[in-house]
Amino acid sequence: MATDIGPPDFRAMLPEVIKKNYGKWKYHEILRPGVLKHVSEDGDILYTIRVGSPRLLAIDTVRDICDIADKFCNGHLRFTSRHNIEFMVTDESKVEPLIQEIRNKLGFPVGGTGRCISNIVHTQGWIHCHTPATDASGVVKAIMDELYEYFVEEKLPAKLRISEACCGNMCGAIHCSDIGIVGMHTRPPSRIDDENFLTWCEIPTTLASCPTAAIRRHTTEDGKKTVRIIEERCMYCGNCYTVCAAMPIAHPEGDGVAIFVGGKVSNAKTPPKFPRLASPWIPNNPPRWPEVVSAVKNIVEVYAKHARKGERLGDWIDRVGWPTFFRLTGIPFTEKHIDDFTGALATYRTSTHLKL
Amino acid sequence: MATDIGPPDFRAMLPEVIKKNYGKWKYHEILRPGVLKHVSEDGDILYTIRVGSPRLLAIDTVRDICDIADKFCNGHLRFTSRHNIEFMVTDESKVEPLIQEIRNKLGFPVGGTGRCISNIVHTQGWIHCHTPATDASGVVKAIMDELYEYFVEEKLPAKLRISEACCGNMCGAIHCSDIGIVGMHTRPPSRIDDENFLTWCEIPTTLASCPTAAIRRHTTEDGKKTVRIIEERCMYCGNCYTVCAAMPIAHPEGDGVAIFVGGKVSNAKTPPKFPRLASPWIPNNPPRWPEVVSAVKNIVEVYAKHARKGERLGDWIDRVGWPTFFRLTGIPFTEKHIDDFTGALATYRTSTHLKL
Amino acid sequence: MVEKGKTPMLDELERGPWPSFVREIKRAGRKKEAPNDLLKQLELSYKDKVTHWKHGGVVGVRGYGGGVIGRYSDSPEEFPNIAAFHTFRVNQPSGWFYTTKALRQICDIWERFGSGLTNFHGSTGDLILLGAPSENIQPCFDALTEEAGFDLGGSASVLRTPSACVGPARCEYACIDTLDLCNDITHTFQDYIHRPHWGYKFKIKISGCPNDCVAAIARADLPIVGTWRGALRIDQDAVREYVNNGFDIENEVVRQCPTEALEWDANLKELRLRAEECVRCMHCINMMPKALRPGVEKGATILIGGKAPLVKGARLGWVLIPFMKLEPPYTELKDLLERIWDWWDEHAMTRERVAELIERLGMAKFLKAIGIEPCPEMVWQPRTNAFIF
Amino acid sequence: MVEKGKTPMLDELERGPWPSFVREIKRAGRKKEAPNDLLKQLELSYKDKVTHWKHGGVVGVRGYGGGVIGRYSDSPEEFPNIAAFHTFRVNQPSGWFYTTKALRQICDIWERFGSGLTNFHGSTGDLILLGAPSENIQPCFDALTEEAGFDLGGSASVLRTPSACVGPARCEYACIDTLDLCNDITHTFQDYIHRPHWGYKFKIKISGCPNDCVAAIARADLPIVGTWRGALRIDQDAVREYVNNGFDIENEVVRQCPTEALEWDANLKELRLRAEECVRCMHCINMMPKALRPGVEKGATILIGGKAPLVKGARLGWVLIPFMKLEPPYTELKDLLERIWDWWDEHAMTRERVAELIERLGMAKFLKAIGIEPCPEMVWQPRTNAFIF
Ligand code: SRM
Ligand code: SRM
Ligand code: SRM
Ligand code: SRM
Ligand code: SF4
Ligand code: SF4
Ligand code: SF4
Ligand code: SF4
Ligand code: SF4
Ligand code: SF4
Ligand code: SF4
Ligand code: SF4
Repeated sequence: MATDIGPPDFRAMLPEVIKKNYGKWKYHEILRPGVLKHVSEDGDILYTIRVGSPRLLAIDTVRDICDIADKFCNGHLRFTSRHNIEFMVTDESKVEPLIQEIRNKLGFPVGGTGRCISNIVHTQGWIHCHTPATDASGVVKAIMDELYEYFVEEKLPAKLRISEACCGNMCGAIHCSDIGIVGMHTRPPSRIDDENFLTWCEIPTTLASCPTAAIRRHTTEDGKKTVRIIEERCMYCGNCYTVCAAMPIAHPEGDGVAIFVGGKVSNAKTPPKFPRLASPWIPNNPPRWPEVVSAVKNIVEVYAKHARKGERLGDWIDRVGWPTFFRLTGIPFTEKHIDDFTGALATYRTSTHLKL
Repeated sequence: MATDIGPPDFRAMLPEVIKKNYGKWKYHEILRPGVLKHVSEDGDILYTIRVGSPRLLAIDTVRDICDIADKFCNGHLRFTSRHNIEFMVTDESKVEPLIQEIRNKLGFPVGGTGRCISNIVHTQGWIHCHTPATDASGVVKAIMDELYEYFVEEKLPAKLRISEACCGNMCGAIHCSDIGIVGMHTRPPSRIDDENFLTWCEIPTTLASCPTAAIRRHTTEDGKKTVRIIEERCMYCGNCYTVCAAMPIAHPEGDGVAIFVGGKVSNAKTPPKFPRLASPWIPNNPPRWPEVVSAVKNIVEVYAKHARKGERLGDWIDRVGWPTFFRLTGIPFTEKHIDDFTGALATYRTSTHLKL
Repeated sequence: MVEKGKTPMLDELERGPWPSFVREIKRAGRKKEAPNDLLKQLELSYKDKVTHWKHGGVVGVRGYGGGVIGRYSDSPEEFPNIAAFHTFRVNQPSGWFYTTKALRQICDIWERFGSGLTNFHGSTGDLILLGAPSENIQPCFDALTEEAGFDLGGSASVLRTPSACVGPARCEYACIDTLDLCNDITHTFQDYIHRPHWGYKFKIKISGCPNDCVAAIARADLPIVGTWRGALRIDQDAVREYVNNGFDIENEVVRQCPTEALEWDANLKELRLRAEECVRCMHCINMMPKALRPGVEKGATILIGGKAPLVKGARLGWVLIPFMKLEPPYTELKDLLERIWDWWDEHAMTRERVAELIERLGMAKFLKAIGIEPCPEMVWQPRTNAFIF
Repeated sequence: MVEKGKTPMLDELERGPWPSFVREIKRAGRKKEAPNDLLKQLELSYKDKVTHWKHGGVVGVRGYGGGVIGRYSDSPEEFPNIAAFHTFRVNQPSGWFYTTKALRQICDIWERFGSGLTNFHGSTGDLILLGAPSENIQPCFDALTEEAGFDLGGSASVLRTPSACVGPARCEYACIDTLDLCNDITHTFQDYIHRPHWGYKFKIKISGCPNDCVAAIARADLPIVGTWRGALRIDQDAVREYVNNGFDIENEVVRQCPTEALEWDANLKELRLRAEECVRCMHCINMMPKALRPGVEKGATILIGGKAPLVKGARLGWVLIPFMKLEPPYTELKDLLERIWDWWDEHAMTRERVAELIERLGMAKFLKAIGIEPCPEMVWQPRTNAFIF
């Protein structure tokens, strides 16, 4: 039995042209959406074709992908940090046939570079997780169907990164995206399984898991040690359920998604920033989550119309101000938008700089 | 006995020209440091001479001031929000003689307008308060003697407002000044007067006064109820002493001042902001506090040399970055500069935007 | 008078170009003994590096719960003339305007009853009469009100003396009548100023425009800052005059506008304003007062919660009402104040300022209690976290 | 295979231009039964609007404490083929480069032991093999390591699988060898990845430049972001070419530089850099990759503390070391990591990420413990409060 062998050395996976020009790339161009051209100091050229992927792939699809890479790319390929597929060729004349082959064999779109919407980073949802407040793949599919044009065409002022996480754990790292969609519970985990409590959970860990100290010890009439929720303190974060299976929080009517906007990760021009709340709660409406889709689309379209060239969504909003964002999108501003968590203070406007 | 008559109506105090042009001023000019010219819509003109004041005035000096106002200003005058004196005349030919008279009779300087250092807002200190960690008037006098030229001449990129408060209560509202000097205790209030404790203080109020919960109940061997300090928790804020006289905190060697820089109040260009820590502690060294004076002077001079025209101290530092500020002033950066109070999180640099 | 050389450290502070407070104390010491003892006690403080005043001490005038700060020396034997040395906070007239007649009256009264030392003014804005013995408190107060027509300002857990910038009296930027408003609310709420109704202090300061010359946003629980709606006014001829005189409008104004609301058309020699982008920061107006002025629809932004650091850290005021018209009798504002005070009084712990209470109970609760709808102008940005109750 | 019409809601998601995960599940369902049960259970979730997976469940391979996520259906009778449906986190090669040979090997193994469903990739970066019954876990692992040469990544309270951007393999901006560094530390710290040594997870991500294409600053306890010292490099001829081709250098570059470090001399047709003002934001380089490049003295900024929101709110990484040279064998970095882990391990409560611990005990303590001197680059600004311990 082999253990601790670690991943295979990436060097074994690199195409020849990359081995040769490793660390010697000089510049790149985006020839068109999904097609990058990198030129090395030695004058070598590499064309990269970026292909949208559902991330969840059947192995037979992976084999189809391999077939294409074998045919065009000497048996090499890569995936991106946003789960797209990248095929790389050195010969410009292969670019077009390669794209055709992708279209015919996979039916996956080419795009996602530059001022496009790239793939939506997302998580497991109802496909494989125990804590989701919404699905991931379904929401993503519904949104990308609607925003497809923005993946295959450069129609935006700047890149727009959408992420989705099916619960507050935020595995999708939505917490720095231009648009973040996050599953939200809105009911306290009050259906406590007193029978199994002590078998499944530790009381101290469970108490400690709650950021608002909403969980207190309780002994049932028949003497079982368990816990109860102080409901008005609960902010439905679900952290208790993560550590204690006896406290289910999912609720068919209470679960839904919130939308956050204007985050970014790169340091380009402005520092990274968190997205901020646009819509506090939209109900789950499978299979196509129409309210979520249209809320996202509305934001994208308002942004596309009003921002300056090169301006990320959050930079645009920060420049024109949140009152303008709410006015242009028509999203109602409520007391839920006013922060009341630990950093709330820094969000209150301490200036008369106002558009009146 | 008359009570609740309220202050006299300000209208009774206004010079004629102001009554006539009330709300009808059109524009102003600064003719030279300390001399303002206001022009009304009707073409009336008002000259204002601003005069630096020690704030602490003997009534005979107030009478001298009145003499001048009687001679030149029809018996009217005002004081500013920074405790300067303002004489107002309508006749340009009176400006020069008025200034002469001020010089001769009062010996007070004319200046403080525009891109000057104005009067230092300050507090009681050892002259009249029970909680100071430093004096006020003495520190102010020492600094203004040294920075005198900046009051009488417009030598700075923009206005510079210095304030001094003799303890953390910050009566001088130093908490938004370009340069704020604040009295700092650095010893816990451990010399507790157990004898008088219950006579002078309430235990619950005293416990509640401590922001860091550093005070705990204690009973002396002879059964007296009092309190004790958990010294490593104390941040020397002095709030306990404010509510409980039995907990003196002042200490000849431990007391001193801290210097904060880069605050502002106006919304002009940038929003108001708090000043930030430059020097955590400088000892009290009466009567001239030489270390404090030279620290302040250094900051003023570095600012004067490097900032752009019209740029307030804090706006300059925020533009060039705090690392540059520390480099140019030569002030050492220590762990004390890194915030660890409730808003600390927002101060950590969450970007690779760095000058390297 | 204190002999030269008896207070060597303070004597040193008579030197130098800036007016000397020591000279003032000595001058007052020519007529009274208290200033001389004060100087000697202060010299001792300079030597010991600690204050020689005892903690607190309640003194006052009949019918009032504040307005006088009690103060006792910790060395009464050594400094008998300042054994008790209480100060009056005399409520200044709006904008700190005086006739010499009024000032002389005050001086005369203070010569009769007090040390002859004053502060023009205290940091809250009161005229401070510095140091009187206990027995003189009531007669001095009686003289102030009956002879001079002055009343006391606030101290302790009351509405503190409101203050206002010079405003329409001498400033072309004033968007509200700061002086009248200050005078009106001071008179309206005398009872709150003179008698503690609440668990802690409450301060109101009024600035006529966003330059905020009384530092309201930093120092008042309820900062009132004049502003306007709609476009600021541009006198294009006057703009051209600035430019013709060599003023660098592009760099000093256009590029400095925080929201890029301005454009200088160098060909047409016209300054163009995208009014909907302007955030009323005053910068362009400050730079070209002859050419630019606030718009015509005037009012104020009402903020809430400015205060000094203790105990939870300093607070700048937060926008509560982006725009309120403010005209006599200021009913909307006064109603708002009463609603705020009611809620604060009902919920606050002792020594809890309104900002601290709002933070503890939540902005949403506060807004609901005082009947104000949330709006995005209240915040720099909406919440970043998903912890929505 | 699931019959059309039996899963009407999911069938709907086969339509539309974006690739359909439903089609993928159905495709896998042609060879295996698990995907078909998965689809049916998912349809039930779409109807019920809740998940049908049970909480947790510990499964694993011999000698490891993580790498496999246990998962059980809450309706095993109804969906027997996914009664147990565990996933593998397979450690990807640095930069997600593959040969088709390696991929086919993995596919073949997964066809033997698992559902035939995968994620390329998981959000941490692992290659995810989605769904295998308990009895296949060990043999599948054995095949992965022995036949394909792949190992597992991290799960539970371990060092999670590090990841890195494409870096020098295909990006001209790379200031460090992201792929080698990622590979090196992954191999160096295998033990920490495979066996829980701590109370919670720790993540490392590596981006070659401040564009941060693996979102390290948001998602890693230790973000490593390539950068440079000294001036960025300018090829003036190439700049001129951009400009000659109509590129609006003034508006798109010069005015967008966050620190006004650039100036375009329209006469000399030269781009001037005030190098000491540049904060390495990448903007100008991003806009003109043919003309501008990072400087020659390369290294990385090391940050600390990025994480997702639970429990105290999301954190972006904080600057810990403004500039560190990073060359094999990366000893300085590895020593730093060990010091951080030691301190964290010693002081953290269960499920306390390093950021939360630093906040609880204070940055000063942390810096002292790991032997790093405070510097102003660590903060946006010094403290505003006077509450200095
Ligand atoms: C392939 C990939 C790295 C990888 O190792 O997989 C990559 C590759 C490149 N990135 Fe990136 N970035 C990749 C994820 C990211 C991410 C992370 C993410 O999206 O989760 C970011 C941070 C996003 C954010 O700020 O929220 C990112 C922020 C950038 C930026 C900064 C853009 C900005 O305006 O903020 C640039 C510069 C640019 O676009 O000019 C950049 C530039 C580039 C360049 C041009 C670098 C180069 O010279 O090769 C590459 C092609 C860009 C393109 O797609 O237009 N890359 N890039 C990732 C592709 C993801 C995808 O499939 O869409
Ligand atoms: C007289 C006074 C009001 C009063 O009711 O007493 C006053 C009067 C004027 N202020 Fe002020 N300001 C006065 C305190 C303030 C304060 C409060 C303070 O310093 O504590 C501020 C906020 C300071 C801060 O931000 O920290 C203040 C921020 C301004 C500004 C904004 C300047 C900036 O760049 O931030 C202007 C605009 C300007 O200077 O162009 C202004 C402008 C003016 C003008 C030009 C308004 C006018 O048209 O008359 C007045 C003469 C200015 C001068 O002195 O150069 N006034 N002004 C105060 C004089 C204090 C003194 O004796 O020095
Ligand atoms: C006289 C004055 C200082 C001066 O020399 O000008 C002053 C003096 C005192 N202040 Fe003050 N404060 C004075 C304006 C202020 C200001 C400025 C303002 O009002 O604009 C502030 C900051 C603004 C604010 O209120 O937040 C201020 C914040 C405090 C605090 C801290 C309050 C807080 O919530 O943080 C205290 C402590 C307390 O009230 O317990 C305090 C307490 C005190 C006491 C009563 C001492 C005490 O601990 O009880 C001082 C009496 C000194 C004495 O013996 O004369 N003083 N105090 C100012 C009042 C004069 C006047 O009426 O015009
Ligand atoms: C599979 C994956 C989502 C995906 O579909 O890609 C995932 C899935 C789970 N994550 Fe995650 N996390 C995944 C990447 C992340 C990321 C992103 C990253 O690593 O870049 C984050 C945010 C970054 C971070 O760590 O801060 C993330 C933050 C969490 C958290 C919150 C941790 C926190 O401190 O806030 C939890 C809760 C926990 O650990 O108790 C969590 C817990 C979980 C659990 C184990 C559920 C739980 O409550 O125990 C999920 C298992 C689902 C399943 O059954 O398969 N997952 N998780 C990702 C791992 C795949 C991989 O190895 O490549
Ligand atoms: S975000 Fe939540 S529900 Fe989704 S995979 Fe992660 S832990 Fe599971
Ligand atoms: S959901 Fe969150 S807030 Fe509510 S009880 Fe559980 S841990 Fe506490
Ligand atoms: S700042 Fe402190 S010491 Fe100074 S007057 Fe105010 S309360 Fe007294
Ligand atoms: S000085 Fe401040 S921190 Fe120290 S015991 Fe007193 S109240 Fe607490
Ligand atoms: S606040 Fe505005 S209106 Fe008042 S004096 Fe200052 S500049 Fe004039
Ligand atoms: S007031 Fe300020 S924001 Fe408005 S146009 Fe002038 S400079 Fe711009
Ligand atoms: S982070 Fe920088 S070096 Fe890495 S791929 Fe992105 S742009 Fe290139
Ligand atoms: S990298 Fe950024 S900060 Fe540096 S010169 Fe270019 S645009 Fe300016």
